[in-house]
Amino acid sequence: MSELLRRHASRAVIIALVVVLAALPLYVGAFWLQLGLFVFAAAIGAIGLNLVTGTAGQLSLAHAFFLAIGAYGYAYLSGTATSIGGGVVVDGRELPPLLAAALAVALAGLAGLLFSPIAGRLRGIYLGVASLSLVFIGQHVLLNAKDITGGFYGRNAAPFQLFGFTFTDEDPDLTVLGVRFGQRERLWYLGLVLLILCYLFATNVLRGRPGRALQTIRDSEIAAATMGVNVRAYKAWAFVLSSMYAGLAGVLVALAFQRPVPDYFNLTLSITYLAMIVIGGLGSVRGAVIGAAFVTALPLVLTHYSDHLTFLAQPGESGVGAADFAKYVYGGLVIVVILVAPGGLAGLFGARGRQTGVTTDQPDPTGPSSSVMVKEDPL
Amino acid sequence: MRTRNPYQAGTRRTLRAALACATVVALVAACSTKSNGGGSDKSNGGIKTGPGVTDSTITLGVLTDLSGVFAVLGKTVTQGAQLYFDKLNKDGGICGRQIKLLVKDDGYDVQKAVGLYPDMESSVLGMEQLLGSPINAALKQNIETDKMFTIPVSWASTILDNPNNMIVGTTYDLELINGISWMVDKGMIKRGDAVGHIYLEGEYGEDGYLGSKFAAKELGLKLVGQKITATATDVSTQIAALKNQGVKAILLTTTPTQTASAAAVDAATGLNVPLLGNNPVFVPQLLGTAAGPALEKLLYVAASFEPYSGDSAGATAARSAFESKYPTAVPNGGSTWGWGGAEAYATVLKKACDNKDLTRDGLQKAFRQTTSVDTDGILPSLDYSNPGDPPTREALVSKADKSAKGGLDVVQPLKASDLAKKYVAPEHGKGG
Amino acid sequence: MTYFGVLVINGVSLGFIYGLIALGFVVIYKATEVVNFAQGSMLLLGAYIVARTHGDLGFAGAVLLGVAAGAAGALVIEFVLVRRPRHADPIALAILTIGVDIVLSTELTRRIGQDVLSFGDPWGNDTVDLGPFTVPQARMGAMAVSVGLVVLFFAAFKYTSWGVATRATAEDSEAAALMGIRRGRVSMVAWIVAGALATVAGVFLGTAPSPGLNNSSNLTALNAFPAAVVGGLDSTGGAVAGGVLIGVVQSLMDGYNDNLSFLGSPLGDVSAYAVMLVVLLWRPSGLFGTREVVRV
Amino acid sequence: MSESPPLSVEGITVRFAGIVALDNVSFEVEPGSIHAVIGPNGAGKSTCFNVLTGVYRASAGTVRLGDVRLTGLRPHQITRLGLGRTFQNIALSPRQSVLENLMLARHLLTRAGFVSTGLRLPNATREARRHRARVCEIAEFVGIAPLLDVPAGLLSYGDQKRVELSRALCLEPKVLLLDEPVAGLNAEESRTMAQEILDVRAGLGISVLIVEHNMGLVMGIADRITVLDFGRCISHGSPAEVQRDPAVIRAYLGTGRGEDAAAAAQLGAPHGEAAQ
Repeated sequence: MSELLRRHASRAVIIALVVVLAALPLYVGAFWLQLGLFVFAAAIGAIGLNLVTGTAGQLSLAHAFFLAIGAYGYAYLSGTATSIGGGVVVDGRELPPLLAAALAVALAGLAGLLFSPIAGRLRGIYLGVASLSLVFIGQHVLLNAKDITGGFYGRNAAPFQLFGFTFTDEDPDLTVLGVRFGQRERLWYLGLVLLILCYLFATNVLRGRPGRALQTIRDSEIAAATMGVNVRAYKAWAFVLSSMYAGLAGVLVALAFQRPVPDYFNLTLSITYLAMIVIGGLGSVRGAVIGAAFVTALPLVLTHYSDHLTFLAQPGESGVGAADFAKYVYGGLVIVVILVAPGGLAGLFGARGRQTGVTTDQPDPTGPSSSVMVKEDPL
Repeated sequence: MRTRNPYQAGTRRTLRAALACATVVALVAACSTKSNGGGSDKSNGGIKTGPGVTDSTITLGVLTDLSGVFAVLGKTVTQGAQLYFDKLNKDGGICGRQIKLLVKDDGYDVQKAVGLYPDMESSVLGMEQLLGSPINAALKQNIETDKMFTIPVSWASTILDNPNNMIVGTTYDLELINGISWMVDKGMIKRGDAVGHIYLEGEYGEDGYLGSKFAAKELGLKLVGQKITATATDVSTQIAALKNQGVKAILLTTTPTQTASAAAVDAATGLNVPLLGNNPVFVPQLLGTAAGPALEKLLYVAASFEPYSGDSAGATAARSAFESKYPTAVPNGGSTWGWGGAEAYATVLKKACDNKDLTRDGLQKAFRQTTSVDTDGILPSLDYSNPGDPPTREALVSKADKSAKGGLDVVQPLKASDLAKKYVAPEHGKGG
Repeated sequence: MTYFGVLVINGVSLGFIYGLIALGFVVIYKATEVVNFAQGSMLLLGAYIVARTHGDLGFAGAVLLGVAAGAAGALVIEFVLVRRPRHADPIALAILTIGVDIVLSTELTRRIGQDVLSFGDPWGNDTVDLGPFTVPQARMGAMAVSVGLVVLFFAAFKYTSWGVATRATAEDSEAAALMGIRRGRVSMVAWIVAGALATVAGVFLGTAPSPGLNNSSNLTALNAFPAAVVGGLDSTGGAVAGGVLIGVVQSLMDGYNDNLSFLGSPLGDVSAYAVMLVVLLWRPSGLFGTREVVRV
Repeated sequence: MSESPPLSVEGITVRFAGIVALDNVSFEVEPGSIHAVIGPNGAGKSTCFNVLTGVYRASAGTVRLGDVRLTGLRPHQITRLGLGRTFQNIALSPRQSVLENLMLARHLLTRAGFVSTGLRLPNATREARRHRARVCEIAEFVGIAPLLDVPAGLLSYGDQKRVELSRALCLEPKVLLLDEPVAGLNAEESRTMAQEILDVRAGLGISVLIVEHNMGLVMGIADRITVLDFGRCISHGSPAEVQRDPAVIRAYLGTGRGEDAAAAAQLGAPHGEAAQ
């Protein structure tokens, strides 16, 4: 019965958290709302990366690329043709924002699908390194396809609209319980709702038939294939789903930035996402959210309070500043988590069992393995 | 309980939870304390004041890079600005108010900058510094919505289309146009010559390329462009390509490391053509590397503000303030420019004070009334009355020189070439 | 044709440096199945030490110290981090090295700041004339030293007990363990070798025609990834061949970018990754790599 | 209860990098029979299994289930046609519960995809419930029902072997392939396992193909035996026939390995010792 109790307790915690998150815009200022929006976007992206890397065991360093497709896909599809400076005119499709967002997510999924022949053929670390190339190719395209992306200078993303309600400061003016709801408040709720939906979807997938297949692929591709899983197809679907999550995160990033710029979608972003899911706990949806919140908020919050954190170098002083310190912390945490706490932060907060990730420090329960050379990839 | 079905946890419970949530939110919200109007205008002693302005202080924002790739530039520019405001505050400040800088470090990280901006937005009157083109691009919408009067630390002509931006100096394209004109005047290149241009991917290089393309067309030069990424440290392939085209001079809008590599290869391969870079192409540390002698021999830098070693009254004041505050620091032109930029910002603030309107709208109005910012010779006189136009078309040329403080020595004082006067900025007339 | 020759020579000389870094990846991969994403910061560490000490120790002394430091740094990573979770998945360990890279590169780039650190090397900006081509002495040195190191490495790999042990471990680590080969020692030596190779590569990346080491020199190590993968992650010869191939491709793509303007520009960096993708599609284990070992 | 089709192996040859692992091996598993493949270490038994299930590709020869050709198909396609297997070195997902491990085997019998699972559409939920019931039935049958909620990695070796057996049964196979089902088990556990195999055949009427080292078990439960040595088929027949075949005894004694020699000694042991 303690299992049942635990489940109830954790459900209560989640509900309480959602209540607090829903009430926050009534209390906190622009900084925290903006931060929250970044966290929601990152959490959605991290859940996606976790599906492919944490659950299915396929290392992907391409996440920044899929985010970029979401962000620019949205900006392009919802945008209008405008001159953005330097003699560059960006094109646009002027689609309704909701449709543009949906298509941008689909586009990211399609990109994942196009990559899947490679993903399906490569194993382990080869896949990780191959996925690296998407980030570089993506950067090249973002900087060169100027009439779509605006080049280095980026392009505006149209404000989001849902059935005539715009997510901007006005139109319509909105005051809730004495608090004026501007763009950041409205986007906060959009982000929160999307995150909850994405969270539930991922949890359901992992508990169900596709989730079992993916987890078994991670543990042993041959066992999965022998149990009837079409390994190649499932790896491909994992990439598609993961990149759709990244695409949605990209759309939110575009809305949060109002103007996505290529600089953001670089290798560092991919690595940051990897750090999120490792720190949160590989394979755990909750862990992805916790890790995303931690990694996203840490540098901003440290900078926010840097006046009070006397151990940090103040702006202009030499020494370790807030930004560097945040990197030490999350780089260090990646190391520590893999060495001593494979469950990540989620593991420390009580999730366990199926949710722990690809790493294991205990003796391998499957016993010794024999290896054989295979002339041809059988799967 | 073994076969308990987690799937039956069901819709009903979720619904109930949602309902509970809604109730609690409503209850909690009833005692909300969030204040609105951090950004609202007030009137005080006959002076209208905006966010960041109290009876005794005016707070300005500095969102810069103190830990990323442009940390050194961000740091010295901030130091220069702070030194200027220290002096101004000692002389009584503006409108009887002391100028305070609220400095935040974004580490040249776009997301961090976008995340930190709202942290400053409600507590500053304007942005005294916003470093980095990607960051300026990403925050463009915010700056416009909030009417945030801003000095961008970037000299790309693309930034001119934001009416809230105060470019201090001229733009990259004009720097190069002036520099190329100077080279022609000096007989280093002549009509019909091939000229190479190694330029960075991104606003700095590509804006410079706009200028060199214009100059080449007007002056009858054959321009050979070579675009590179910021992380390349070895430009021998690009120099080889230019050598192959028989160039007589090479223009550089590159990182300082690449500048040094270009000079080294230029000299080592026996090409030995002059190099003309502009503005952030150089740091004095380069002269200590193996490329030092080649740089001293070949490199000229065009910019619209005096280098650290400048001998104008403004540059001298900036230098002596810097040296007494930071006696051991390696100096560079950043602090001189930071000083001049702060002075330009102060000029607008003073005008707004005269108008008795220290709000963001007031600042905006004062900005457009500012037709001649005088920085005691650090910069040419700056005229902001024509939105979309650069405030000046003048630039100076200096030469890499180990004996000069800050590594650069002026060889051609501030001047607008005929070509520069003729040039139409791509954003002309759009900033209104 | 001369122009083509210049581009190829530039590419080859840069490619050998990539090859040195890639060789480090491969050695570690063969011994431990770990892909070391921290190779870039190991490079920065060793080269940083050389740059900071050459004034006191002279170039040769500083290089010796730097190589020792690079090797020691690698050893620390190996000892403290990688060796402990012996049963952990290689992918988890690769992620772990990413964590190491974040910490190490943050600290080193912070220390380097905007400086351009030179090494006080004997070549300076001097050049050598090879027929119609002018090549910086430092690059000739880089090629000579790289070739020397690669030959030395292959000899060691072929004839020393460590080399035999490493090859045996790569073939079948359990069988090797049963035969009395100490995996710990194999892995230790591999990391030391990789750290030393990275340092040497770092020094050559900062000598002419580059003006010195700066805060983004470690990013060049990223080019060694395509090099190692194109050659095959478990092929030592492939690493060097891959390095040269990537170097030449980059140089040619940059040099003939004008004729390929429809692909956008610059093409150097992106072409390395494009080549890697194409090679992987054709041969999933690289040009010279053995096909994956499947565990049942 | 439908009669399972015969599984016929004809002239299978497998070469790895010049080594011939299987050389022209042929045998047939008759419907409803228990068929064992035995042989000294390295004889090619596991390779044989891996060819049957599509993990390895044969250089020559064909495998048929009834009229359907299996050679050339990918593993999940072969599983779909009715072959279910266990692994010599247990291949359960250690961090998933036993129930989840068993549910995996229902993969081909269920349809819920990413969308219907993620949205928890009624058909997906219903399907999961229905199959969970059947999985529990099978677990009950094998006697591992009390372990369903335990992560597989935490079970004892013997229990893991039984979960492997259950998982293969959850595939609802027409032919069950068991790769060394009693390797590593103690005498008591081996006896239980042998009984379970007999129960499976009796209860489900499916054919069983076993690779096993334990002669006692093989002689006790197998109807037919195929003996491999150095990748070649050296003997066929009933347990009694095989036991009498001098080629078989020579093969076992010739290896000089302790366990093979022990097996050779067991060849002479009375029938059914292990199955008692």
